[in-house]
Order: sequence, then C-alpha cells, then structure tokens
Amino acid sequence: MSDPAINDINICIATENGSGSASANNILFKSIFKMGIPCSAKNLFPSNIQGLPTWYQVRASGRGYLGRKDVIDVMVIFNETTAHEDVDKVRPGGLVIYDDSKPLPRELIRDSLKYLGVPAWNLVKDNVKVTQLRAKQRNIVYVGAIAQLFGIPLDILKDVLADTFGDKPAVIDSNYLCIQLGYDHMESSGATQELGRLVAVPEGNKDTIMTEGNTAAALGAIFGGVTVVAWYPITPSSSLVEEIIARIGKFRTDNNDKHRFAIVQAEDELASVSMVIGAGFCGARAMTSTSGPGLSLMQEGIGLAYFTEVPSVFFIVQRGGPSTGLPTRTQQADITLMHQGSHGDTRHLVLIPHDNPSVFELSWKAFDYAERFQCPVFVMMDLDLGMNMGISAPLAYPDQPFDRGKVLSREQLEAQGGTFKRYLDIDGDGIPQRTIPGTDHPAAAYFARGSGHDVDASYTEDNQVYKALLDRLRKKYETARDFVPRPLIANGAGNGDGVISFGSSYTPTCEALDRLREEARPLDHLLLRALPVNGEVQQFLADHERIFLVEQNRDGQMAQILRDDFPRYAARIHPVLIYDGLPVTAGEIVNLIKGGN
Amino acid sequence: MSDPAINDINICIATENGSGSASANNILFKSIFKMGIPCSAKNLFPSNIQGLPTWYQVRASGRGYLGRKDVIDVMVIFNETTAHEDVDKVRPGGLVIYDDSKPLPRELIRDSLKYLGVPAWNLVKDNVKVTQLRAKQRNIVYVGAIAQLFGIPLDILKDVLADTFGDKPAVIDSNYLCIQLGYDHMESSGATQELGRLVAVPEGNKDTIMTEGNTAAALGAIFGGVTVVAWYPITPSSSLVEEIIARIGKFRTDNNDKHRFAIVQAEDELASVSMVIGAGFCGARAMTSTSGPGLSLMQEGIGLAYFTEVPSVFFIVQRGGPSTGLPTRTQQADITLMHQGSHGDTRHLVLIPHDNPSVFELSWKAFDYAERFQCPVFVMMDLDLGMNMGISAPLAYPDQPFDRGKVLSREQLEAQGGTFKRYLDIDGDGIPQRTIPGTDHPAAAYFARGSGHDVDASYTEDNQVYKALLDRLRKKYETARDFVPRPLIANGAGNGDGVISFGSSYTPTCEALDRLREEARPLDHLLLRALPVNGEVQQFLADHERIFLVEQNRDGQMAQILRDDFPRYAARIHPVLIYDGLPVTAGEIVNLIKGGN
Amino acid sequence: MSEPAVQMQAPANGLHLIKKDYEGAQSTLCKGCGHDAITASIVTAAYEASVDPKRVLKLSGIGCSAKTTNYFMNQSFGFNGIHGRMAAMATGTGLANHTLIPIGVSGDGDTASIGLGNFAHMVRRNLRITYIIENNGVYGLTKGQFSAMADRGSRLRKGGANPWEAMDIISLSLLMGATFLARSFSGDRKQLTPLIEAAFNHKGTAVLDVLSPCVTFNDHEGSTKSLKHIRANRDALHDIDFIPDFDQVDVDYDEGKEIRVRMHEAGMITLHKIKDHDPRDRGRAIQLLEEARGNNTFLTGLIYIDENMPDFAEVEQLPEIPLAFLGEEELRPSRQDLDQINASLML
Amino acid sequence: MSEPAVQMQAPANGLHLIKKDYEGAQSTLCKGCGHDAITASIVTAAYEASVDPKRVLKLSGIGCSAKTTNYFMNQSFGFNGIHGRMAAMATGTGLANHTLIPIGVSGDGDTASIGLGNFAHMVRRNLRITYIIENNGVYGLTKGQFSAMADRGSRLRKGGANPWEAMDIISLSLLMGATFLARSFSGDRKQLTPLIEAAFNHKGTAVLDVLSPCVTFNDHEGSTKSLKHIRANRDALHDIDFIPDFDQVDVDYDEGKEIRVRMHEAGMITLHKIKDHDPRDRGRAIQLLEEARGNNTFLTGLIYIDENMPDFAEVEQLPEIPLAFLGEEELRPSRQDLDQINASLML
Ligand SMILES: Cc1ncc(C[n+]2csc(CCOP(=O)(O)OP(=O)(O)O)c2C)c(N)n1
Ligand SMILES: Cc1ncc(C[n+]2csc(CCOP(=O)(O)OP(=O)(O)O)c2C)c(N)n1
Ligand code: SF4
Ligand code: SF4
Ligand SMILES: [Mg+2]
Ligand SMILES: [Mg+2]
Repeated sequence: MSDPAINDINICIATENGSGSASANNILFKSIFKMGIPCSAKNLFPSNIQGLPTWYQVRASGRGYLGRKDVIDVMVIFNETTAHEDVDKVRPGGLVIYDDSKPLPRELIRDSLKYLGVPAWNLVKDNVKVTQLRAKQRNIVYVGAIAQLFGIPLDILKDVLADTFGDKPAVIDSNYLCIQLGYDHMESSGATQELGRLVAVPEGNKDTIMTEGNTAAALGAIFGGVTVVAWYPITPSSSLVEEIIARIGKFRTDNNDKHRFAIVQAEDELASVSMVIGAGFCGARAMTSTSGPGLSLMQEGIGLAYFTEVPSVFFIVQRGGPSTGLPTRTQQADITLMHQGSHGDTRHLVLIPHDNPSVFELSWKAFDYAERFQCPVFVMMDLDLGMNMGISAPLAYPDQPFDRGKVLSREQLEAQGGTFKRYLDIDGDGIPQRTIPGTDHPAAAYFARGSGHDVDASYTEDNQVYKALLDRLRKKYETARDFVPRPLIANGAGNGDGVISFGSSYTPTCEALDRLREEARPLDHLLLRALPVNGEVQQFLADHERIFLVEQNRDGQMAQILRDDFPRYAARIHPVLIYDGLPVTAGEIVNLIKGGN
Repeated sequence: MSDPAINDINICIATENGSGSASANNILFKSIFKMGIPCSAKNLFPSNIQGLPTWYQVRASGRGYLGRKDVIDVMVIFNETTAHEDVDKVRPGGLVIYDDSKPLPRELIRDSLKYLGVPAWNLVKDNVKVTQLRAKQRNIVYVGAIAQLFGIPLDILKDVLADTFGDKPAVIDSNYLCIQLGYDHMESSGATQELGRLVAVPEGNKDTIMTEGNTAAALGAIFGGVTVVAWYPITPSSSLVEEIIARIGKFRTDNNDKHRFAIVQAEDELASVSMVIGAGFCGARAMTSTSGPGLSLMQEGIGLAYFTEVPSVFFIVQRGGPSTGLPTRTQQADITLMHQGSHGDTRHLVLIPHDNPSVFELSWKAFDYAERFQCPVFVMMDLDLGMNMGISAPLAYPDQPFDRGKVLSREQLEAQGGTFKRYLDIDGDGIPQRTIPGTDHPAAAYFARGSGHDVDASYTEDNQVYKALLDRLRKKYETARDFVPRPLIANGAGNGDGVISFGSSYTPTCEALDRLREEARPLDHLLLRALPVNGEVQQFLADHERIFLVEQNRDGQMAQILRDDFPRYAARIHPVLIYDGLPVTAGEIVNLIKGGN
Repeated sequence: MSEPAVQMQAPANGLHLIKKDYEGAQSTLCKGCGHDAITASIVTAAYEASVDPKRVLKLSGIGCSAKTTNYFMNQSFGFNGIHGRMAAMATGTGLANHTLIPIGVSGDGDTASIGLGNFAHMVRRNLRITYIIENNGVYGLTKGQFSAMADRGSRLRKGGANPWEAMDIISLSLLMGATFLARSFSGDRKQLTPLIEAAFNHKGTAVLDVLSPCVTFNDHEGSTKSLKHIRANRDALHDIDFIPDFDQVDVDYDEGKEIRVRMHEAGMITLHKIKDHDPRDRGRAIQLLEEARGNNTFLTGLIYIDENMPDFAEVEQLPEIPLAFLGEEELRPSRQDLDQINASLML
Repeated sequence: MSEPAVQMQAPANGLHLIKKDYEGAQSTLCKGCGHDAITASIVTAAYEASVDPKRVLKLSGIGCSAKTTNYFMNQSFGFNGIHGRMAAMATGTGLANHTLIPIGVSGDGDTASIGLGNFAHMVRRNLRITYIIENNGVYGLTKGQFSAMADRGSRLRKGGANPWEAMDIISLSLLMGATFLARSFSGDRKQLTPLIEAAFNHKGTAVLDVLSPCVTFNDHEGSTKSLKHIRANRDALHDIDFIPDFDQVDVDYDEGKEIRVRMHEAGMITLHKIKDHDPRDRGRAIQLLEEARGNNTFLTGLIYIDENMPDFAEVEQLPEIPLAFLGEEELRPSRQDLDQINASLML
C-alpha cells in the first residue's frame, strides 16, 4: 500500500467557475472513489458566480490521508488567466496538462516539469455538435486524458456518468464521448508519465459514503427532529439549509400535504435568531445556520437566548474573516464569538465535529443538548468541512431517543403538586425546569424576560438575586463539562509532547503526526470535540510538557480559552496557527511544530 | 483627619424615583462638598421612570475614600415599600430617619438601631401652599434634618440652593423653607446622634470639580474635536451624548448659525456604527456611544471598521448584562466584546479611564489613537463611572495637538511622487497611509472593502496576500502596546503580592489596599489603563508571586486576556470578581483578597 | 348554565372567567401613562371576547410600552425580548405553535425605529398576531427622545423641533400587505376595545396603531402627541361594536349606516359609519390616509381589513398539531431511511 | 475651447474628460448580467453630466450589485461595506462631507431585505445620494434565493413559487418622504441614463429602482424578473432627456407634451409625456403606482420629484467647509473655555 508510485497523487484542475468544470471535476473524483482508493477533493472557488479562477484538487491516497496535500503532482491548466502561477505551484518533476489546441506560451515552460498537451478545444469543436455545449464539454476532455495517463478504467468512468446523469442518456453519451476523445488522444500520442498509477483496490471504499459536511449537518438536523429553521443565505452555510429544504419534505409531509416542519428565509440574521428564540421558547426544536457576518449580527439575540434559557441551535460554518473577508475560504476564527458571544458574562456550549459522521452525530445531538441545558448550542463547522467532499464511514443512526430535558407536561406539573418555578435550580445542576406555551395547566405559564429576574421569572433588580442568577448560569456551564462530547484521545498519554486539534484540522494533523513519527518524533494527539472542555483535557495538559494546539486562526482563539481554563498549564500551550484560508495541510503542521521545537 | 467621629459618614436615602428626591439628594451632596469634605454619591435607581425604589448614598470621607462605603451609617426611610429591607441594611449602632407624620410600624424597629422621626409630610402640608409641590418638597425636609444632626451649616445649604436654582428665587425660598422646617424640628426635638459630625475643612475641595463621567467624556469628545456623533439612546450611555448635545453648540456654532458638528439620533445601533464608519472614512472625527445591547448590535460594523481600517471611537458605558440585564446597574462585563469584538481575528484598542480627569483625557485622546492607528478605539466606561457624581482635580487641557495620523494631503501626495498604496506598511509599524475623499489629487482615491484586499485595496483571494494582511493588522496592534496609555503603578514593585485594578474599581481598590496595609498586609497596586497591555504589566506580573485582578464581571474577562498574553504568569493571576451590579466597595475587595489567601 | 348567578359575584364570560382573571401585575408606569389605559382595554377585550388566557402568548420588545404585557393576563405565557425584534420573535412562535393567540405590544420606537425592517417583513408574511403599537411619539423609557413616529415640528420638552416627517405605520403596513389595520387612541376605550376584540379573532396580522400619550415626556404644549392635541385632531371613521357571539347578531341591518365584517375565528365587527368608508376597500383606505396626512389629523377606526388572505401558518402548510408538540415518532426518520441515505451516498 | 478637436481623439466633456475616464475595473459579473448594463449607463451619465470623479463617492453593501461600484469611475473613492448598511454608511459620509457626490448601488436583497430599516430612515432624512437598486428579484451572489422584491408567484429556477407579495420600494420610499423616485430597466439606457444624470444633480435622496435581470438565476420562464417578462410588462410614463447645460435649453416648450424640471445642482430634465403625469404630483404618483400594482406592470420613468425639500445637510445646518476638513483651530475649544467649564463644576 505504501509504494509511492501507487495510489498517491494530487491532481489540481485550474479552470473558471461557471464554465462547467464542476461537473468534470466531480466525475474525476467519483471515479477514483469508485476504484476503491481513499480520496478527497478540495474546491477553491471564488466569491463570484461566473468567470473567475477556480481550483479543484483531487487527492488519491492509498494510505488514507484525506487532508489537502502539500504538493501538487499534476496541474491541469485550463485557465489562461492563472496559468502562469499555476505552473509555479507544481512540484519539481510534476506534470502539466494543457490544451494544445493553441501552442503553449513559452513563458509557461519550466525545466523541472513535464508537459502533456491535449487539444481539448479542437476535439470538442470537431465532435460536439451543439455549439453552446462546447465550452462546457471541453472540461470533460481532460478527465479522459487523466484517466488514460493514470489508469482509471473507462468502464468506471461510464458507471460514474450513469450514476451522475442517470435520467439523461444524451448527457451521458456526450460526456462519455469527450472522455473518450481525451483518453484516445493520450493513448495514440503515446504520452507517459512516471508519477505513479492509480490502481483499483478491491473492496476499497466499501461501506464508505461520500458527501459534504453541510449535507451531513442537514441530515443530522432532520434526524435530530428540527421543526423550525430560520435562516438567511450566506456562503458557506447556505447549502446546509438548502440541503434540509431538499431533503426534509420526504420524511415530514403528511397525506394532506401538511408539513411537519417550517423553513423560513428570514429578512436578515437579526430576524433569524429571533425566530429561533421564539420557536424554541414555544417548544419547537429550532435552528439557524450562518457564517461570521451573520454570527456577528446575531449577538444580541444569542445573549437573550442565554439569559432567558431558550434552547436554540446555531450551525456556524466558518469562512475567512474578519468582516466580509474571504467568503469562499476556510478558517476557524469565530471561536470566541461562539463561546463567549454577546455582551455581559456568557459561556456557550460549542460542539466541534471533525468529519462527516461526527457532523451528523453532533448535529442531531445539538438539539438534545439545547433542550437539556436550555441554552444556545453552537455546531462549529467551517467551509472545508462543510463544502468539500469527504469520504467516511456511513452515518450512524442515533443511539439515543430525543432528550427534551426538564420540560414539564401538564401531568408532571400536576404530579409535582402544581408548583413550578421557572428558574429554580431544583436539582443542583444549574438547570431549572421548563414549561411550554399551550400547556394546559394553570401553573404552567411564566413570563420570560431578558432583564434581571428571580426564580419565578419576575423582574427584579435585587443585587443578590441577580448574582445568584449569574452564578447558576455559570453552574449550568460547569455541569455541561461532563456532558458534552468527550475528547477523542487518539494516542495514549505518553511523556513526550502532545498535540491538540479540532474540527477540520484533525485529518491533516493525523497525517502530520504520522510523518513526525516516521521522523522519530512521536506525539500524543487529543481531538477536542466540544466546549466547555472537561477533565480529560486537563489531564492531557498535565501529562505533557508541551502541547501544540492546531488552530485555523491568527490569534490562537482556542488557546486563549484553554489557557484561561487551566492557567497552570497556560505556558505549555503552543498554538500552531494556520490561517491563510486554504484547507490545512499536514506539511504546514509539521513545519510549525518543528519550528516551535 | 482620621478621627472616626469626624467626616466619616455614609448616608443612604431610600425614596421613589420621579418623586423629586433627586433634587433633594443633590443638595445634600453639594452641601457636604461645599464644606470642603471629600465626598461621593452613588445613585441606585430603577429601570423605570416613576414610582419605583431608589437609593442614594452620600459618603463623606475625610480620608478621601470615594468608593461606595460597605456599611450604611444613616438610612432615611422615605419609601414604605422597601422600608423593611432598608432598616436591615443599616449597620449596628446606625441611625434611621423616618417620617413620623405616621407612627413607625413596629416591625421596622431593631434594637441595634437608633430612630429619629421628622414629620416631613405634616410639615409640608402645613407650610407648603401649592398642593402639587408637597410630595416633592417632603424630600427636602430630610436634608434639613440631616443638616442639623450632622452639622451642615444652614448658610452653606442656602448657597447651594442659590447655586442650583440661581434663576428661580421662588424655588430657592420654598426649598429653604423646607430645609429649615427639618432643621428646626430636629433642633427643637433635642435629637442627637453619636455617629460623628461633619466639620468643614478650610480650603477643602478647593480646585476640585464635581461631575459625572458621562459629562467628562462628552467634554473630552468635544475637546478631542469630534464632529460627527451617531447614537441611539440607551441607559446608561444616553447622558453622554446628551451632554455633548447640550454643550457643543456653544463652541461650534458659526455666526450664520451653521454647526461645526453633526449629531444624529440613528434609527438603531446598526445604523449608528455604520454612520460612524462612513464619517470616519470621509475624514471626520466620528464617534458613537452605547451600552451592552448596542455593542452587540454593532459587532458586524466593528469588524468592518477593523478590516478597512477606519478611525472610529466607541464610548461603551457598561451596565449589568447579559441581555437587557440590569440597565441601571453597573458592571465591567463587555471587555471581551470590546477587545475581540466581531467575527474573525480581531484585536481592538481599549482605553480605560478610572476617574473624571482620566475620562476627559482618554476621551480626547481616543480620537488621536483612532486616527493614528486607523481602527476602532473603545473608551471603556461603566454606569458607576459614567452616571455617578464624582469629585476630582479639574480637567486638564489637552497637552498635545490633534494627531491625525498618516493622512496624506494633496501636497504630501505630490511630495511623495504621486504614489500611494492605501494598505502598504510603509513604516514597518503596521500602520499604512490614508487619504480622505475629496482630496484633489489623481492618486488619492482608493476603493475600500470589507473583503480580502491587497496593498492597493484591490480585491484578492490570494492566500498569501490575505495572510500578510492579517499579520499586518496584528502588527499594528503590537505597535499600539507601547503607545496606548501606560499603566499607573501606584505602589512600587515590592516582592509581596500585587493587585491590578482598572476603571471604576480603582478607587475602592485603593481604599481596600490601605485597609490591608493597616492590617499589615501591604500589596503593590497597578492600574491598568488600556488594552493592549505593555511590558510594564508583564514586569508587574513577573515581580509578584500572586496578583489579584479586580474585575466587575463573573468570568474574569480581563484575566482571560492577560493569561493569554502572558501564559507564563497565567497561574499567578487571581481574579477578584464582583458582579452584583452595585458599585464596588473596599470591603468586598478586602474580603475576596483575604479569602484567596 | 341555568342556575341564577349568585349576587355580588363578578360576572363571568363564556369561559367562566371573571374580568379579574384577565388582569396582570401592578403597573409600574407613570401615573396617567396612556399605556395603562391600553392595558385596561386589552383586559376588557380579552374578557369580553372570552379569550382563553392559557392560549394567549404575550410578546414585547423593550420600552415602557413593552412592559405592558406584564400588566395583563397573569395566567398567560409572556416573553419580553429585546428592542425591536418582537415581530421576528413572534414569527418564530407562530411557526412553533400557530394555535396560540399572540398579543404583541410594542412602542413607536421599538417598531418604527429599530424594529422597522423586521416589523415590515412580519406584516408581509401575514403572521397571525394582534400587534399593538403604543404610540407616544417618543422613547419613554430612555427619557424622551423623538421616535420615528414623532410628527414634524413637534417639540421635545427640552429641546428642539423634530425636522422629520412622522412615519405612518398604518400606511406602511398597508403597503406591506397587512390584512387588519386600525388606528385608535388610548383614551377612547369605547373605540379601542372592540377593535382589539376583532384583532384577537383575525387570522393574520392585525396592526393597531394606538396613540398613547407619554405624560412624562411628551404631553406638553407643542407636542403633537399630547393628550390635548390628540383629542383635538382625532377623526373617527365610525363607531364600533364587536359581537363575540354570532347567534346574538340580529339579521337585518342598515347597509347605508352600518358595515359588518365577520371575523375568521369568531364574532363580528359592526361599524356604524361616520365617514363613508368600507374598510375592505384598499384604494379608498390609501386615499383617506393620504388625506389625513395632508390635514395632520389622526384617522381612527378600522381602516382596512382583508379576511381572505391566507395567514403565515397556512402558507407554511402547518399541520393541525403544533410543531412544538410533535415527538420523536413524528419527527425522526427511521433507521431504514438513514440506511437508504447512506446507500445513496455510496457509489 | 475653440480649437478644433484633433481627429480620432475621443470627445471630451465639460471637465475635459473622455468617457474612458469614467470607466472602472473589468466586471467579474456573469456575461449578460443586467447590472453591467446599468454600469454602462452610470458611466455615460457621469460623463455626459460632466461629473467630477474626484468628488464622487461610490458606496455599496454586499451582493453582485454591490460589486458594480468597482466597475465605474476608477478615479473615485469607493467603499464596499457590509450587507444592508450602505444607506446608513452613506448617511455618515454625508455628514463628514456633504460636498461629495455619493453614488450608492445596492441590490433588492441588500435594500429591501436586510437593509430595509436603514434604507427607509435614510430616505426620511433626505440624504443627498443617488441610490440605485439593481433589482433582479433574487439574491444573485448567494445563488438565487428570493428577495423581498420577488413578485408573488414568481418561480425559482429550481424550486417553488414565491408566496409573498413583492415589496414596492418606490411606493415605500414615497411614503418615507423621498424626493426623487424613478423606476427603470437596465436594458433601456435611453431612459435610464438621463434619469441617473438628473439624480446626480438632485439635492436629496434619489431612489432609482432599476429592473436588472439576473441571467444566471432569474431569467427563466416563470420568473417575473426575466428579461422577457420585464420587456413585456414595462409601462413608461414618458421619454426623458437631461440637459446638463441651461444655456442650451430652448425657451419655449409645449406644456401639453412636455414637463421640465430644473434640478437643484445643475441641468434640467425634460419629460416627453406618454402618460399624463406631472411627477411633482404626489397624489397622482400614489395612484399610478397603485394601478401598476393592480395590473402587475412595471411603471417606469420619473415617478415623483420634489426639488424644494431641504436635504439632510441643510437640516443639520452644516457649514460650507465639510466637517472632515475642519482642523484643530475650528474644533478644539480654548484653554479658557476649559477653565470656565472647570469653574462651573466647582461650587
Ligand atoms: C439594542 C438596544 N438599544 C437601545 C435600547 C434602549 N432603549 C430601551 S427602550 C427604548 C426606546 C423605547 O421607545 P418606545 O418603543 O417608543 O417605547 P416607550 O418607552 O415610548 O413606550 C430604547 C432606545 C435597548 N434596550 N436596546
Ligand atoms: C450579514 C450578511 N448576511 C448574509 C450575507 C450573504 N449575502 C451576500 S450577498 C447577499 C444577497 C445579495 O442579494 P442582492 O442584494 O439582491 O444582490 P444581487 O447579488 O442580487 O445583485 C447575501 C445574502 C452577507 N454577506 N452578510
Ligand atoms: S415615561 Fe412616558 S411612556 Fe413611560 S411610563 Fe412614563 S408616561 Fe408612560
Ligand atoms: S448571478 Fe445574477 S446578479 Fe450575479 S452576476 Fe450573475 S447574472 Fe448578475
Ligand atoms: Mg414610544
Ligand atoms: Mg438581487
């Protein structure tokens, strides 16, 4: 498996968005997947609809490394605008594939690279009859060329086409034609390359699913029983709700065409958070989904949800900040704003998935946590996790029934003697009981407010009652420490240095640690899965002299939280910060850990 | 001076708001001030307009302790609703003054307290002709009673009345009449008390001013050259802008009635921050003022100002959070949201005044910092500092001319060869050059944007350019460390423990440390005056084994920042947290420091 | 019930509740505040229309007006949220449980300044709600600054005249597609109470712009929202009755003098014409509002109504059982469903 | 200049600038996007009206439309801010420097969804600005969701019909007291260009609602904002000319056929009547808009204008020199002033 010449290749396709390249890229990716080879795709697209540079990196890795690869082995330069920089990105000894319908400009030629032309434009011009389709179909030609060069069988490509365009045989045919054109051209030209080959792995990728994090989150929300979704479109979170819209109807439409869900496109994020709060207060499982700018706009609402203790779920798909920043790049730089969002003293629960199964799991669980702890719960995602194709084990069916928390029904109210104090810490865990509007019991009603209130929910300005309320809210957060998902300790607690990673950094960190181990530098690894963190994290800090904390932000936002949580170990924490907006690579982590040596 | 029986008394007046008590309280306070005795007043008022309990505490302290006093020596119970709890607040041996027009209810009587009645209601009924005025005038009677009991000379009261109601002799007379009624009643009843006396201090309070922090801030803004104020009313920040409105016209109205300023009441805080950004971009010195909920709403705008580098000044007068919280109580719980506000990686400059002269100073300087560093600058205030009367040295005239920072005029553009790159770090300090719309030079214009941009301000998604921009912004923040107001080190760096305080905690902390010193527990004291902190703070942390950090919030927000800044010393920082919404007292600090012993 | 009511006992309504059952906490507003008069009308309306307090949801933002919801119907759930977002919050409650009777109380600042955008969009959606704006032209709670509904030229107690034209929230709501629009005056309980009763029974957004003098900050000479000024410049469209029970409605009425509108939920509103206006006539409503604007008068009464437009819950195709009360069985797809999804994500 | 222009050289305008001087960066919008056609009209209008690029300030929020400001007048300052807040940001720029010529470009989502409140309040203040809404009925940049200005029943490329009535931003602006209201179509440069020229010369808020098809997400059959649908349902009030230079205006004109409005800053707009409508007649404007609403047509042209209302800068009594250019001498009170203040705070 570790023969470098086999199943270890990173292909980058440089094109324009809106040019039909997405479909070609997808076919290439799926074909490698179908060969049974572990693979991942990273789509670097512009914040624009049509005509700007786009890069798509497909990595095949027999060893199962699915982060973005540090080096590009093969570059398809189908975009003249960026061709210059594109060839510069290819590693020495790498391969450049270009459209030789026109001669390759001299200045693109590097001694260290190999060039193979495929006259894609001429081929489609001669073979594709519908003129409007030609620009689009040109992209598919390179798929054929690559297939021939690296050994993707034509029948696999055919299968993938059938799978993708199942109901449109004409489209299948025309695409297959173009693939064949590229394939045949390479074959007849006798072109070769020495970078390696793709070899099908029998039973490889069996029981493996292929999806995007936003889809997994959408499914998680549906299986988590979400009924009210209020949202406002924003990249890269839009597709999360759009997937809910596309999928929920199937499970939740009654015979008489009634919907057991409601999805509202709000007028802005101030409205979406308020709608979620209104719905959560009334007992619905409610959520919104947004990215940085929307999260900023929701701050006041988040404080209200915190202080009135309304269950509410926030999917935050992070992108490059601050401000509008880079809407189509990835980052983990909204951690503080999630964890300590809104004015005043607040502390919020943050769930941090790292792959599609955990996205699904933590998404349905988010609704349970929100109701159990009666508070905003954040599912922290990012563009890399949310919008890039990832392969993984199948999504696992929820292993727990709905946890509605301490909601009192009419019967329960009756059973406890008809008394109810909304904000009384009845169990000593900081979590009070809750009733839902419409509950048909005279003691059910209470009057929630974002201003100071006592255990009866009545307004008060009493300093001691106020302090007691703040303390109880903090206690609730402390209770949560042992309830939120525990960290995953990938390697046992040795005595060397440790590494903590979370979210989309986890995958490349694993690869980085393998590499460091090969260099005789073994490191223990802890995957953080939630805030607040619990004793296991503390133990990990205690067990290691030096802990590298991998974060995708400039300021070490997670480090700030951990240092404050565990001041004794503050100096042990060495943030490894990668924040240029591209998905993290193992090489970056290796370098920074070595640099911090 | 330290004779406990002289000039050391804390009087609390319990009344209702909207009942005219404010005016009576004010007269009492001013009279003590006029006697030359150091004094302070803490107004605890409800979030309501009329009819709810209000407490006003006047503290006279010969030793000059001006924080809220821990114990109440004298309680005036003029509010039946709260009389019960009010008497419970009085220290053993203390005095209760009540209106004995009606007999005192039995259940208000405590053995440990002394009671003196003044038939205020009967007195005004018999002596004040205008029926509508009686309720109001009743309050003034207790002032007379207290004057007699503690030795405030009647002529001083007369002077204060003249000063307060200068243009309304009838009001002076009717008030004086009521004061005399109270005074005479006490005198003729032969009542006495042993709590102590107020004795005029010759030359005391000479060259001392008496004002509220919001007024000092308003004046600071005016002297700082503010021209555009966009605001939205919110307690406790409204009076800041209202003071600007009341005062600016005098200095900035042209002969032809044109205004060299513009103050706009915006429709919301989203608008006010946007207006400030628009005005700052165009070269005006622009500000807004708000409290927690408004700060939350401004988050998105703050990120824009940070990323586009627009000078902008934010006065944040903090109140009890989270959410609507306690609008008329004090807290310092918006520190994180100021310092790291908005999504993405941000770090903002925060100026932290602690008394009226420093409020004035840091307010005018805020505009210089904003232009020098081209960024949002926060002036961190709180209700205690902003809305309570404080006495201090006079406001000092600015000792520096306007610092407009690196603004390029037409001539300067010409002089540097007509080239200009908006976001180029030309001096290595992270601060680029800036031009102002309307500058009549062909090279002046640039296109600002909240999205990724290069040194020319052009849009880019290039990962390296983006990272370089984030790094430069961080560098600017690092540059600011040595430019923002340095800490004030009240006591030299000894080898015992240290205390760090900031803002309105400073005054009670000084008193607490005096007390601890008297108990043979000397502690060094550092007053933090800004974020980011600089090397002097680091040195203070290095010099002390244990540092108590006094904060008015639950979560130790400042501790989190310092621990992250100086991980080596993280464990040395012991937050002393007081967050019940009342102004901090020395006793609370003493207890918490001792508890953390 | 056929047994004779016991003497001295307060009269009960259709739900066997007495008026006291509709009261709330003691008001902490200023003595004489218009808002308290509105509270009284709400109490009477709910009592008379036999509204079930357990189905009522009281919603508000921030302001003196927002406190109102605390002063009626103690037995009802309430949510006093944040400034300007009540409309959006209400939209969420309406999705979670469209069978509740939401009563929103807001201020002119809360609705027309900070909340304008969210309010307008709530109206567009025709969310079922009784939305009362206690309009005093100022921000009461923050001590008397102008709101966007202060009239041009109106003066502050201290300080200058308002340079901007007042926002007419009724015209705006009409433009946004509101289906029940009324203007009234806190001091006119005879007019206000039946309007509120009708609003409770309207299936859609009912906007009531109720002039409500702020006696502390905006009741002086020079204010156009003072008690005196409002009284002098009111212009009523009609006298109004609300009849909760159809059976009581006598069948023949004089079309020339009366207009009757049957409400969706229950009851009927009868308008005894003063001006000639059928509130189902949108064009004429626009014209009358425009005239009132020109004359600087306050046009009061039921200005517009449309009982046929589907409300938000209907558009969203909500099921009979509120979403909030659906359980795991109704909501979580089966294991087989997930198997199928997983299969579809394989190749 | 009396010397004959050199052959081949592009003709210069009053400021000796050629049209190219008004161009901007290369557009990155989709080929055929309506927004680019509007850009072209802005360039022509600025060139023809001899607008000084150094005095122009280009403002926008977020969206495909917001990018437009980058595609014209490279020599002008620009600020591409955040979603929905351009109106408020513009208000700030107008205070700092009211002598600039602000050109704001927004989208229907940017203005009518997230930005509605701030937009409405900007209009109320009559801020001087040319505010162009590139109205395509969808959120282009986020890939085609409905905006608040999508028409009821309009269909998404994939997905259902819009259940809500479109917000009519012109009617809304009229209600908010706007002083220049026009609707046009990106494809009709003959109509749009003079409207923009006039807007540049209007002292107050000029709102231009310009229908601008999104060829990628909203140009299909079933969309009411498709090129085809707009073309078929346009209803022009008049043909329009803008004459930048008064001296060129010939004195006698036919009142029955033409209406002339002299703009505050410079120039004159001439309306060659198609429909009978004087845009200074507010009542009639309301009526026509209401009719268009009923007929589902797009009423285009100059719908309303009021050249007499004071603009924001005037109301705020701003001095001749912009606030931004005042220095320490004009702004910082003297040492004596502070002494006096200190004295007043003593007793
Ligand atoms: C975000 C935010 N900004 C400002 C405030 C302060 N505030 C409280 S009430 C209010 C205005 C209330 O005016 P209105 O809605 O007219 O109600 P009224 O008090 O007049 O009844 C304001 C500005 C706040 N609570 N929240
Ligand atoms: C606060 C915030 N929310 C959401 C977004 C995402 N967003 C970018 S553009 C846009 C809509 C643009 O629509 P429109 O204004 O109609 O412009 P168009 O693209 O159609 O020209 C949205 C929702 C954002 N940038 N900021
Ligand atoms: S301030 Fe005005 S609105 Fe508020 S309670 Fe008093 S009278 Fe009513
Ligand atoms: S998506 Fe639509 S609005 Fe955006 S550039 Fe393309 S055509 Fe224009
Ligand atoms: Mg009001
Ligand atoms: Mg649009």
